Amino acid sequence: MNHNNEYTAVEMMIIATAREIQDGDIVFVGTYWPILAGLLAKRTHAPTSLIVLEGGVIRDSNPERIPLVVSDPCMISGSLLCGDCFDTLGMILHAGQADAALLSATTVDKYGNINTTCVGDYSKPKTRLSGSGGACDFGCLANKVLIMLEHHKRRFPERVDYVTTPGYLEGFDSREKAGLKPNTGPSAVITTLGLFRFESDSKEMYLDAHYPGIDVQKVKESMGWELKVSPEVKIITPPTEKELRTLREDVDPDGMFLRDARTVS
Amino acid sequence: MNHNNEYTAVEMMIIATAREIQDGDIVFVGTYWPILAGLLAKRTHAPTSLIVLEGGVIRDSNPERIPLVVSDPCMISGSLLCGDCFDTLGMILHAGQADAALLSATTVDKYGNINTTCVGDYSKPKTRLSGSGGACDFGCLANKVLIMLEHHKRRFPERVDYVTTPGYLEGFDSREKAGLKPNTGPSAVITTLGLFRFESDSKEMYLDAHYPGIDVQKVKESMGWELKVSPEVKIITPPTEKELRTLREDVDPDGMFLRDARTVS
Amino acid sequence: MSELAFKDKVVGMKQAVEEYVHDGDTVYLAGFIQGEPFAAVHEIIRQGKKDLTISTAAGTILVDQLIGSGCTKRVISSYVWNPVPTSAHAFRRAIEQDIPHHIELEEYSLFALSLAYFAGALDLPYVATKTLMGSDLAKRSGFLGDKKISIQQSPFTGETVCLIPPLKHDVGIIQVQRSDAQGNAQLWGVEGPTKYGIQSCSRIIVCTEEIVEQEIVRRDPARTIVPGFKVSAVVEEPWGSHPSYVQGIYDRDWKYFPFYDESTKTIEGFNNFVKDWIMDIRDRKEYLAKVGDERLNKLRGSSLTSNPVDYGHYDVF
Amino acid sequence: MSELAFKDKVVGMKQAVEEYVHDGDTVYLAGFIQGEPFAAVHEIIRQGKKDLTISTAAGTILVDQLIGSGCTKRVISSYVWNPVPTSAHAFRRAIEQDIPHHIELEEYSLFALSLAYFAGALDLPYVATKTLMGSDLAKRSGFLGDKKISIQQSPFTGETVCLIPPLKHDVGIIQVQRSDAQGNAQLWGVEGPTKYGIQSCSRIIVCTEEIVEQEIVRRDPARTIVPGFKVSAVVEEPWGSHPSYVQGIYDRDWKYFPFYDESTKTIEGFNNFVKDWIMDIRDRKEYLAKVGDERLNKLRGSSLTSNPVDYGHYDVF
Repeated sequence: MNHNNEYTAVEMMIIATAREIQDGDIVFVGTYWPILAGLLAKRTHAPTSLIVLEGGVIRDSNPERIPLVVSDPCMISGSLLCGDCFDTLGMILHAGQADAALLSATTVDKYGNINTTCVGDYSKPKTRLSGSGGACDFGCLANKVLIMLEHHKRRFPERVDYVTTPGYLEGFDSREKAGLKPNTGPSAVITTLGLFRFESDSKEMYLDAHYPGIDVQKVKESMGWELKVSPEVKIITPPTEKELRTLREDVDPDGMFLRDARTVS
Repeated sequence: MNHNNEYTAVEMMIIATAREIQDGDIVFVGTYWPILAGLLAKRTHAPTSLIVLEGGVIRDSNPERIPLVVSDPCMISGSLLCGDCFDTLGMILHAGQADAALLSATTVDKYGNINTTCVGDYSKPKTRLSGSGGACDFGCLANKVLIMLEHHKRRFPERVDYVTTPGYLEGFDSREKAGLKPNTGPSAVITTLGLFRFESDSKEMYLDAHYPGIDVQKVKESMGWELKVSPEVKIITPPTEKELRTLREDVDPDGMFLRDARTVS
Repeated sequence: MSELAFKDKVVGMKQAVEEYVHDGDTVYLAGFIQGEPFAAVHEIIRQGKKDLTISTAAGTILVDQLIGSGCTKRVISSYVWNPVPTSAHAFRRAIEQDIPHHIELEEYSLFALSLAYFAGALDLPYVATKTLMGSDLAKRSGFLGDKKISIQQSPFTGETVCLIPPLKHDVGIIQVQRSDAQGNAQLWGVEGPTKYGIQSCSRIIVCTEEIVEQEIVRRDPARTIVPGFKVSAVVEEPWGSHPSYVQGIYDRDWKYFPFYDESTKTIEGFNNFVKDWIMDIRDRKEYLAKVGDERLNKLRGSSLTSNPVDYGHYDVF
Repeated sequence: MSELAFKDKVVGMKQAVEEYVHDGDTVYLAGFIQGEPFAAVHEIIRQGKKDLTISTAAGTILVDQLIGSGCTKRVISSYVWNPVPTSAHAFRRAIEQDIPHHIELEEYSLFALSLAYFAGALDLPYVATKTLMGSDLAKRSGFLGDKKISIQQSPFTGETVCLIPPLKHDVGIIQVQRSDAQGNAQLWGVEGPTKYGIQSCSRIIVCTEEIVEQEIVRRDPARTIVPGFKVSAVVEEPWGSHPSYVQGIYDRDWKYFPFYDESTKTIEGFNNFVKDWIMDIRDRKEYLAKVGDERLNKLRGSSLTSNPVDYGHYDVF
């Protein structure tokens, strides 16, 4: 593995997501890419973030191997608190104390609504996906929801087929009108092309920044609706050597996620 | 201490209460006399009763000393489960699995309502008492509520000043109308004179049985209303030698309750 | 009644499932990535139970196997997947193509489901929450219809809230580190909503890595997650959660999951898998022999033990 | 934010109370017969805090002392007594005669209060229950008015239910067996509703019998009842619950309770008691010297320890 300036789009996505986590954040981590982003942040600029698991674990230290699922036993041994869903989903997330929640998504729409349930009609779907797990709770209740997915146009429909995890619903004040708490909801969507945020009034997703070498036009063509672009659209700083090295050597040294080693049976 | 036929009215009350507990009952035990009745039952005819504490303890064995309060540390060591109120008040009592609850009372009225809150008007009482603790929950939710108190006429008003713990409220179907579950509520009131039950329709308290040597007329005169008496009023079997010996030597060998030793400072 | 509190209820898995899991039952499966009751589920499949409603916090391939084997009529869960992560193929086939037959779903978020189990265990009429609202999980219900949730205004604040009514179950199955013969079961590690889920069940089967002397339980009653008086049967079943893990006893067999993924992509593949790993195997002992000592030994791992705590001995004043 | 998770927050009791308990605060006192935070309460009284709302599951003489000392404006509890059992005299004088001044009460049953703490800790809008109804606890409210409870019909079944809204607190005080310097506090023994009560507080003071290496906490994270990131201050205060007990550390000093009963029957008696046992004493160390080694040694008792459990060490695949 080289540590020069070469990096994959997925690595950039993980690193850009990690940068959204502030030091000191209490972070709920979902399965898949979120594991890497959460652990990378903790090993780089956010050493005093806390990693919280939906099943009931609060962890202040790095696990000794990469967890393949969030409730991997390596996340429990050496944690500070290990209990049940009420300890974490209840007394942290529902209590409004989750600074950030990291989620992976199958499709995301114009208002940041996530579908991980089905392609097509719910009652007779073309493709049935996994469902919510704790994702809907993260999306309803966390102060800063960070959504990760590899960018394909079909994964960005104007309106998702099924709202597994509420974003801003139909935009504007529809999220609060539905009963969700103020100051919660999607903060950013981070893909393999760039980083998207939400207009403060309309809550419509817009391109805030893209990766080096990615053309804005290409991003616009990769969305299922007419994407708005920030007038001051930024180019995201490429991975630093430290970020890349930490991700590859410390977070996922066996390449379980980065080289798909976990799918080898 | 002699073990002949002499016994106090309080001992008779404890023993008569203990006899109301069936072997195999799951028993919530309140503080004071209920401790003795519950432990006596367990040491005599109900060895497989379980003793459950509101604070979160399930105990199948006798403690090694008499607990002066139900959550005494001697009740925790060696228990089978020690957790919180949801383990016991929640998942046993509220879940409808408490076969019996033993309560002491200050005053009890015609429909088995208990007052342990105040004498006189609640907002400016003549005498302020302790309040509910878990008693109101026991009274609302247990299948068989057993109420213990030393008999004085003033402790049996027709209507209590304050319903700390619901009995049958205004009688008939008023308890269920208030929202309480069917098949719950007072089963017996056991005093130093005798044992009272409740009519199946009106839910009015009546004298079901009295102690040997106690005159029915005396009982009637010791109530704050015109007491009904069972046409087949029974005389309660006096304490057996085993009951008395177990109570005095095994349950309370130091006389903490029976000889008021716990009040010695 | 406490009749079950004092009874030695140790039986074999076959007998436990025969006696306490009935066709048509609503079955709660405890566990949360940790402690999934695979041994019990395989026995359910072997016995060909039918029309089950499977309820579990986080459905993994355990649920996939129950669906593909035709035991399952309905599923209550927050998701069904294969934690590679990838799809659970039998689940997909059932939903997309009614193979082997149609199944009905009732889906919650994990927290909403945890509250439903909590309400079930305590018999609370409902619990109000701020999660779920706005999602299609709230808008669409399955077989529970308008008994799934209810959106209301709080009489205290006027705010919009989501009411979650109780879920209860005919039978629950849990795998724990240790239990006494009476079923006082002790668990440590990640719990998810297991404590409340398992106590929302009318009958409980405790599967345990080890049956221990009751003295062990009594010396640390804070670890008891199910009191024995609620338990119908106790099965000593070491490795009962493989390929899932049991904290401190064995690791998650992560290679099993992509293997299952590959093996079950087709109906034929699934059927062969079930034949090889469930139907043609008599019991957990044979299963473990098939997994092989080499693999099992690798999963044993090393120790990190807690320090003892003192509960004190109180016999005098 | 996790800023408090990594901070050594060990301070003396005086400083903890000065910084984190303010006049007018709503103060939750943890403990349930076990673990009542007497040392902290005595410091509150010494500092002459005013207008406090005291909230506790089961009010004992701890609350009586806070009332009689004039620190308390309001009390939220399921009862206030002296567990001899007998009356709490200062409480009686306050209610019956407004001595030293009028106090307001909000009374719940223990389970209803537990649900209110649970709702507070999770920020649930309310929880529906079948307890309390028909009682005057349901019919009469104090300073919470119509925010105490609400009797409603269930939208699911039509049955009458009692809704319990959340109770939250400015500051909570808990006494535990052990904590690390960051406030990851561990407790065993009877809990009552402590876990939820303490986590319904904006600030938390952990008083601990012993400050332990964080490694001890990490080796048994299931015993953690408060995560350190929620904790403002950690006070090492051995014997901090005397005359209440701490499971496995010291016994309940049962003789204290009738002594307190006798001593506080009159206003003068109460005032003398408070002078002798609280005001004229600088800190817990002086208090313990006054109690005397003989008495303390008697309360130490003998051991009954748990067996270690294994959490496993997972560093490779």
